[in-house]
Amino acid sequence: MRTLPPYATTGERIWFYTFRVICFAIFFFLLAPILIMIPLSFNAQPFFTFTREMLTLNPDGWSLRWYQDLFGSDSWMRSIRNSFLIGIAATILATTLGTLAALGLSRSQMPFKGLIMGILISPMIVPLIISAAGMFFFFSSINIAQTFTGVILAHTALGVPFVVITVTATLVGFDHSLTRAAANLGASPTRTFFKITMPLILPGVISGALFAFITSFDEIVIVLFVAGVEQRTIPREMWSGIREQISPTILAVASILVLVSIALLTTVELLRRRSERMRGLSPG
Amino acid sequence: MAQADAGGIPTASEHEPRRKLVTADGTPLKRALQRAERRRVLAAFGLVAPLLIFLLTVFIFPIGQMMWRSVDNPQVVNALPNTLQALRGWDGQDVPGEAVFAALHADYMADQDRPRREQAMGPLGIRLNYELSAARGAISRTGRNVDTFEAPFREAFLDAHRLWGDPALWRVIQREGRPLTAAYYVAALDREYDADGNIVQRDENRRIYVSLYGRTLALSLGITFLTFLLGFPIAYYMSILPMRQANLLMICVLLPFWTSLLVRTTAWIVLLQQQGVINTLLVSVGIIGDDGRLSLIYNMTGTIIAMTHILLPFMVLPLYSVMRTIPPSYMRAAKSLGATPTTAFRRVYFPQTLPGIGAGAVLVFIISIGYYITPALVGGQSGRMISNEIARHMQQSLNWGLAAALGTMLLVGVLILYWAYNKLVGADTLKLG
Amino acid sequence: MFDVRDDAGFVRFDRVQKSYDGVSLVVKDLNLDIARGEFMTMLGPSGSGKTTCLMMLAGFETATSGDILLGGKPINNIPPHKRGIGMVFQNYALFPHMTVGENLAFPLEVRGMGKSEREAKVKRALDMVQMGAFAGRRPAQLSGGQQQRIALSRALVFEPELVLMDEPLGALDKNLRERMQYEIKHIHENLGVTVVYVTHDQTEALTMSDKVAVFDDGRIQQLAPPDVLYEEPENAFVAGFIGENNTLRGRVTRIDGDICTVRLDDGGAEVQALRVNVEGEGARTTLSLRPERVRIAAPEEEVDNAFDAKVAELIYLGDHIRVRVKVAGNDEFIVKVPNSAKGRRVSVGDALRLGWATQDCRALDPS
Amino acid sequence: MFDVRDDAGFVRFDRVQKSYDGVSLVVKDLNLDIARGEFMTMLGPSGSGKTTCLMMLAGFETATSGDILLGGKPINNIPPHKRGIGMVFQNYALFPHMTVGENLAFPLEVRGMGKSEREAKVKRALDMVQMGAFAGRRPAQLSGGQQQRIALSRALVFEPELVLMDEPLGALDKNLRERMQYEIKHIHENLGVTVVYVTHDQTEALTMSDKVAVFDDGRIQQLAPPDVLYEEPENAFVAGFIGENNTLRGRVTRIDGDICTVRLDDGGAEVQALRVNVEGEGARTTLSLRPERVRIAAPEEEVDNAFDAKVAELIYLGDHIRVRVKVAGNDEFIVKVPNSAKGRRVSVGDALRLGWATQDCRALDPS
Amino acid sequence: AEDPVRLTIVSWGGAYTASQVRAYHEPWMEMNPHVTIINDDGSANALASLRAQSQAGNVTWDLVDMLPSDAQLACDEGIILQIDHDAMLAAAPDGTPASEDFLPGSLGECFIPQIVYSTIISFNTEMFPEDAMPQSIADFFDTEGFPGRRAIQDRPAANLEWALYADGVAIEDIYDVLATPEGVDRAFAKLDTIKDELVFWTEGAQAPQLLADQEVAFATGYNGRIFDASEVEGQPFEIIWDGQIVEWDGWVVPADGPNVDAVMEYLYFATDTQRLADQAKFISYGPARASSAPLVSTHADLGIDMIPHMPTNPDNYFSPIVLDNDFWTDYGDELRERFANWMLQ
Ligand SMILES: Nc1ncnc2c1ncn2[C@@H]1O[C@H](COP(=O)(O)OP(=O)(O)OP(=O)(O)O)[C@@H](O)[C@H]1O
Ligand SMILES: Nc1ncnc2c1ncn2[C@@H]1O[C@H](COP(=O)(O)OP(=O)(O)OP(=O)(O)O)[C@@H](O)[C@H]1O
Ligand SMILES: NCCCCNCCCN
Ligand SMILES: [Mg+2]
Ligand SMILES: [Mg+2]
Repeated sequence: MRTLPPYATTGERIWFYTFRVICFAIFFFLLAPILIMIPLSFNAQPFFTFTREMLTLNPDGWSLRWYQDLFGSDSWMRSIRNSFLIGIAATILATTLGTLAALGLSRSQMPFKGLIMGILISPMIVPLIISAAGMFFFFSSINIAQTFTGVILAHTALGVPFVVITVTATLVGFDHSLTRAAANLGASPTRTFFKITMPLILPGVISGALFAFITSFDEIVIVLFVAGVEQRTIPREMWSGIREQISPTILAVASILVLVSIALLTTVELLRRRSERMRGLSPG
Repeated sequence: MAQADAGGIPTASEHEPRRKLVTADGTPLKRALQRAERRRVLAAFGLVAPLLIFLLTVFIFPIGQMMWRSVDNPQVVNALPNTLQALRGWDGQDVPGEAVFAALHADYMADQDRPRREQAMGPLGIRLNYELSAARGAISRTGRNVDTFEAPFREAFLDAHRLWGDPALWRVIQREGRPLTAAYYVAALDREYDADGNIVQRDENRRIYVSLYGRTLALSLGITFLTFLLGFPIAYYMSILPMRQANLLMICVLLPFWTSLLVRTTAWIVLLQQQGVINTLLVSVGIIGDDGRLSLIYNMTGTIIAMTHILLPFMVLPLYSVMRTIPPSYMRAAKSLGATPTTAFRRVYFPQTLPGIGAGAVLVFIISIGYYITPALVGGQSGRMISNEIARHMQQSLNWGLAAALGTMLLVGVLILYWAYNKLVGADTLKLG
Repeated sequence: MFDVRDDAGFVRFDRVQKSYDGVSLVVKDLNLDIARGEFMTMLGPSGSGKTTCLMMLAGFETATSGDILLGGKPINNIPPHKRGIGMVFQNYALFPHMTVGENLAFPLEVRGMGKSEREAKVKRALDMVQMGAFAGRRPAQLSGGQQQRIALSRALVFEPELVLMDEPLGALDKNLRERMQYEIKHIHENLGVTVVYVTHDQTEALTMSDKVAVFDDGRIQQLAPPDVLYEEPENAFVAGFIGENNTLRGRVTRIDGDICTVRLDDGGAEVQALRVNVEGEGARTTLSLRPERVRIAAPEEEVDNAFDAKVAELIYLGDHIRVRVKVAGNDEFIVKVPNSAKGRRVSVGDALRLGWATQDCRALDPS
Repeated sequence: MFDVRDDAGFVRFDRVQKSYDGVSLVVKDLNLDIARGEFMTMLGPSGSGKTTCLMMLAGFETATSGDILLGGKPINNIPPHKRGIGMVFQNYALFPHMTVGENLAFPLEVRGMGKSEREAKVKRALDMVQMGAFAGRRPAQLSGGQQQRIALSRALVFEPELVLMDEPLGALDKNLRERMQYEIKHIHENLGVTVVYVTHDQTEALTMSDKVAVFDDGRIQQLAPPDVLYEEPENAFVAGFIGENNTLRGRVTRIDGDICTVRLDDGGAEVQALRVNVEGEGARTTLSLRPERVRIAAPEEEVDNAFDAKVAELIYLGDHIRVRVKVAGNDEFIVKVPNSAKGRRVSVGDALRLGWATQDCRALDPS
Repeated sequence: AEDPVRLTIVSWGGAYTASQVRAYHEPWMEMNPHVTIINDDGSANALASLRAQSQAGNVTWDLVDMLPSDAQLACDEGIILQIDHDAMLAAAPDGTPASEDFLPGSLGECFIPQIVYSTIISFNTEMFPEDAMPQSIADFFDTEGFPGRRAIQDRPAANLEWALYADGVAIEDIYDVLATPEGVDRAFAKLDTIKDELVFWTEGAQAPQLLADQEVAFATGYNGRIFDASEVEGQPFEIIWDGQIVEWDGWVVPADGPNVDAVMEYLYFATDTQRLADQAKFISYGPARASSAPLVSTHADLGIDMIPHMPTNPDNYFSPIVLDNDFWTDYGDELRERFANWMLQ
């Protein structure tokens, strides 16, 4: 299917190209909303439509108004800070706890594996509204609703399944004779972990951590229930933007975040290629 | 792997049936083994314990606590201890006698003596109003001048509010005068109690939840199917490309995944609304007239399009990771055996992608069945889902018991599904790329 | 299926070249005839292009230039599923979601064969490999050897005239491997199908094949029956690749008909050797000599070449003893001494007199 | 590290048992002494518990009962990283994210050795395996054989007194494998360390070891030097597992000192055999006879037993030909004919007269 | 100097909070440098949060802006403070006590109104020919005379009242009719006539958004939001004042809040005659005190006269429907279910 063989029939040839057209249409569907958002963030009007001026490329229809608005707004700046603070804290917690747990789960001696795995990935399975409601009541009752602690703990819980799943998957392919070799060569378990296991499962840990981070970074339901005004995150600020006050500032934020994502994803891909080269695997 | 011939080679246990059970020094083998392995078990458990404890506290317990609210029913018991006592033995048909009203008065007076924060009549009114319209008005308006009532109280109460003369209110008080209730589940299933205490269907124009569950289910299934329809070709396409190119395309999948849900939803509003990009494009190309603009948003169509877009990566990632691991030799083998490319695909390739389809479908289905934000923004009315209703009861109508009952039912449904999936396919096939 | 009877060139590769990347040729100039009913093995080191040739024949890769003919007809434009060639893959490629019976029925089903006929054929094919009782199992429930048999019978069940096998025994352990070699060979003899077999195990190639094509570097280095290959290798690569081999390097000083005289690089001794592949007097050459053709302390008149040697090491191998000796400046010279002889045993440090016949020492291309 | 000098029992397994699941024993009753400096090989079929024994010795598995002693001291409660035992893993277990030099420095680093000393030792260890130039490479940039050498020198660099190797050559191809066997053996001889070596390849066990323990079913079947094992197997399992072996089954009719007479099940012929492991007259027995001890057409007076046989198949193996014959009702009887003899060749269908010495035919337990 | 105080004040966000900040918070913080006011826009879900905070014994809010119906609920539950109006609130400049100065019926047991706002129907003028602009609620229900889609809020309040009003029920009879099953059926039947054209909105900002995007021709909405969009942002919106639904909006003080005394001081200031009049400089809601009305002047930024934009301006206040909170307290649950069911059909 990668190239057309010489014996392909006419039908096969047509399908070969149709299939590619279909695929690119689907990729376009995936990207369209993102592509549309960036020009719109330069709208001079406070609404989410292309104005006539924009379409006729009249410079008056375009402006940096929403970018100025963003960088001039205390609440936006605070929400950006909060998002990173909460996201990073939750990611560190989720990654630490999740990686440890995945290590334990991957040991053959671990009892009740199925049950425990079920509990560990439950935050991914339970509908968000239910998690949010439960945490709302519970956090209120222990005085951590509307605190950073509360939001961070909640987001940690949501991020944990991703770390557990990716690290467990990485450990499936992990060669346990390496840790044995390290022990055999005289390294204590701690040393073995930091010098051998950790560097080798790092790709899995990082990808789990990225998932955990993005989960927190994009999370709104829990924030709506659990966070107070001091803990407003970017999505929460956007939520106000969409529902409570009309402002394409969110498009400006989103455009910036998309650029950051592209940079991040590209970096990850480059890192992956580098690590493959390092391990001598041919870059495929 | 099971040894092939079941009958042939005698197994070791047939040779030495007795010695299997004890070690050389006579300790039972199982116990000796446990002793030898205990330290490792503890070490493994020690690694899992911090997270387990964390989740049990921060996640599992709160959800249990929330589910408890769906049966917790303290309001009537707290507010009307004497009345409930007096109501024992009431036949449930006529308005109760003076004894009950005297008890009611006593309960009111006792309540007014309590500090304001502990007064129970307010919550009682709210609770009773869930079961019977205007009950809260009856409780609170009566409360404003109950201290002026003189015995006999029956007449005074009947004057204060018409509902005191309605046996329906008394039946509700009697029925809900227990610390646990099924009433929220009854309501969540669009049922109610009739005059004889039987559970019957609600009046047709007050039924909401069952059909909403049905619609949520249908919508989730539809979205799952659509993500499969769109996800399968591109996952397959990426899986046959060399790594480098596949990873570039993967960025196209991950980029929307990484872009805020709210932003993507907004972008769909921009694209789909009547004056939006798509309609405008269609009009300018001449496919539709200016007055025939399509309604693509604020209805079910909008919900489906936006959610399909948002959830598509959850289908693509597991599919892709499964497809990558299917060696090309299977398709080749099928062709060498005489199968046309179509037959080979259908009979040999496709069945092997089933674990990926299963993982993706379960992820997408579970996420979409609990979806809340996108339907709230672009769903209009026909695109709303059960979670929106739960959120409304959580935050607006403040009927937390009903929200908990609706949520519990949703959760149980999801857990059953997950359990079935785990049985059939195995949860460890869940992969995230 | 292929009516043109051309038994000698049933399969023919005609000046076939193949490049994957448009830069380098993986198959360089392949000309090969395989007769109907023959068991033909492609043997060669990893990366020498064996699988590529098989894939071109099966239709999964296209030749960059040249023709492949089957029964006299070019097959470049026939898609794989219409070639009717059976194939056993290295990892078996049994369909994991089908039972053994379904796997075997698959080729019959896609040919539109009726159910009862299908079942009869499947049963016969399974019985042929003694797996009749396993029709209901899934591939994952079988051991490696059992999977191998199923793969074999699946490739045969639709009665192709040509069967390709790509290192079918590569994943099996030694005992099982030997048993399977035996079985494949017997099936080939009973059914009379043409087999193209790929392996990089020389023992396997020697024991099973009618003819062996030794591949290296995208070319056939020698194409011959096993005994010819072993006893009369045409170049140093083949001599070194097949069987154990003592190598002596030197320069040809004189050529005398079939016989040439070679002065060895180490020590300068002169050796008489059979002239096989030397350019002429003064050319460099590699002498090849099988360890078992070297005789210890044979009467001088019985051997053409005789040298003094010193035993460096003895390696006990049960049925024989490998004796490593230092001779003519070469201390990797191996002599095999059978363990059956009751006679005297050699020990490390012993001085020996070794000899061999000129016929057994072949002067080949320099390597 | 272990000061108690107890050279005979440097490593001792004392009534060791092991179960993974609490239901069945994988190691049943292991008693084994390994002397200091010995090269001891554990040989046995897959699943016989070899790796398990090694893992218990290295500390990665705990014995379910019994004691393991090193230098006279029980080590059950010493964690693996304090045992100071070197180990070469089957897949080498080189750390992929470290260079070769870092891999070798690792054990020295965790022992807190200074940088300059470390470097000197690493260099020496690499030179020992002729890999001095590769210190800067990563494992993935090395070939299998090179990785193997690195694994070996990493296990030796911290100068352990005991080195364990679990099928270290399992993944290598035949030529490389033989070269590495050679190198390991030489390093052992030069350094004088104690080696416990695991393999399921009998040739490897025979060529390398001072002593071989043949494992089967969780027990040691025979513990002996290689030549004793091959030439004097104590039971049918060992005879069948080591080397090629002809098996004849029958019943003992008479015992006469060391010699017994056996009536064969097929055909009823009587054979004289060496009494090794038979219970008494009337008992069933398995006769074991090496193919290379069978002589074709030897003068009657030179052999004790002589039979008529018919050639069923010839298998060409380069240096010898395996001849499968039908003799005394057994048609899996193998005779090896060296390929060096210029003399006459046999062909399928030939009638032969076979003979062997009573001493070469061992009467063992029934199997 | 006094100890620093942080007051968390919860309101509706957007232009409305902005008007409170400029009219009340900024002057107060200027006069009391030790006070910092933090704005939370959680009013939409305030009752839920307040109840949860109160049940947890951890009240973090100092002052909350809510609707009177929610305030009544919270008051019944005892989670907000009862207010002694004359003791806690400033008298009018002419000395009229607070309980008499606030518009009749607006003060609650626990509730101090600031504004009277109205829910109105507005339309995008670009979507109608200039000579045929809609004028009345009846026009809103006339899909033939005034084609185009209509956005209404996804709750029964206001919509049912308008349906009966458009169906010919006199304004003073609306709630009596709605209390009968026949009346409810009648209201829904009327709504059915425009159902095919309906789009539903949830939050206040969506209505002007839908109008601006020309997603709909009409939208119900809060008059302040529509004012902001049309006057400040220049959108071509016009308001139909016929049948405007009038309601109060005001403050409640959570019981056990962290700074009850400081809040009371603030409240005394923020609800006096001048402050309420000042708020109207920033948003077109009418002040809840009679004594403030004459002080309403021009918009602070645009300089336009605010009087014509006030819902209470007699030119606009010709057929108001005053929202009956008692009615909605008693029948709300049932009617919401009926409405939800109707939307789903
Ligand atoms: N699909 C491909 N794309 C690019 N190069 C390829 C491809 N398949 C094989 N090659 C290259 O072609 C050469 C020959 O490969 P081939 O698989 O035919 O060797 P082989 O003789 O079968 O080796 P082995 O014994 O290892 O299976 C190798 O150098 C290999 O790297
Ligand atoms: N971790 C384990 N858990 C349970 N059973 C095991 C485990 N490891 C090995 N076994 C079982 O113990 C038996 C002996 O295994 P062991 O690995 O010691 O065999 P081996 O002799 O090394 O075989 P091989 O030559 O295949 O490596 C086998 O039946 C195996 O299935
Ligand atoms: N859901 C009730 C909305 C109340 C609106 N309050 C008025 C302020 C809006 N700016
Ligand atoms: Mg190959
Ligand atoms: Mg092993």
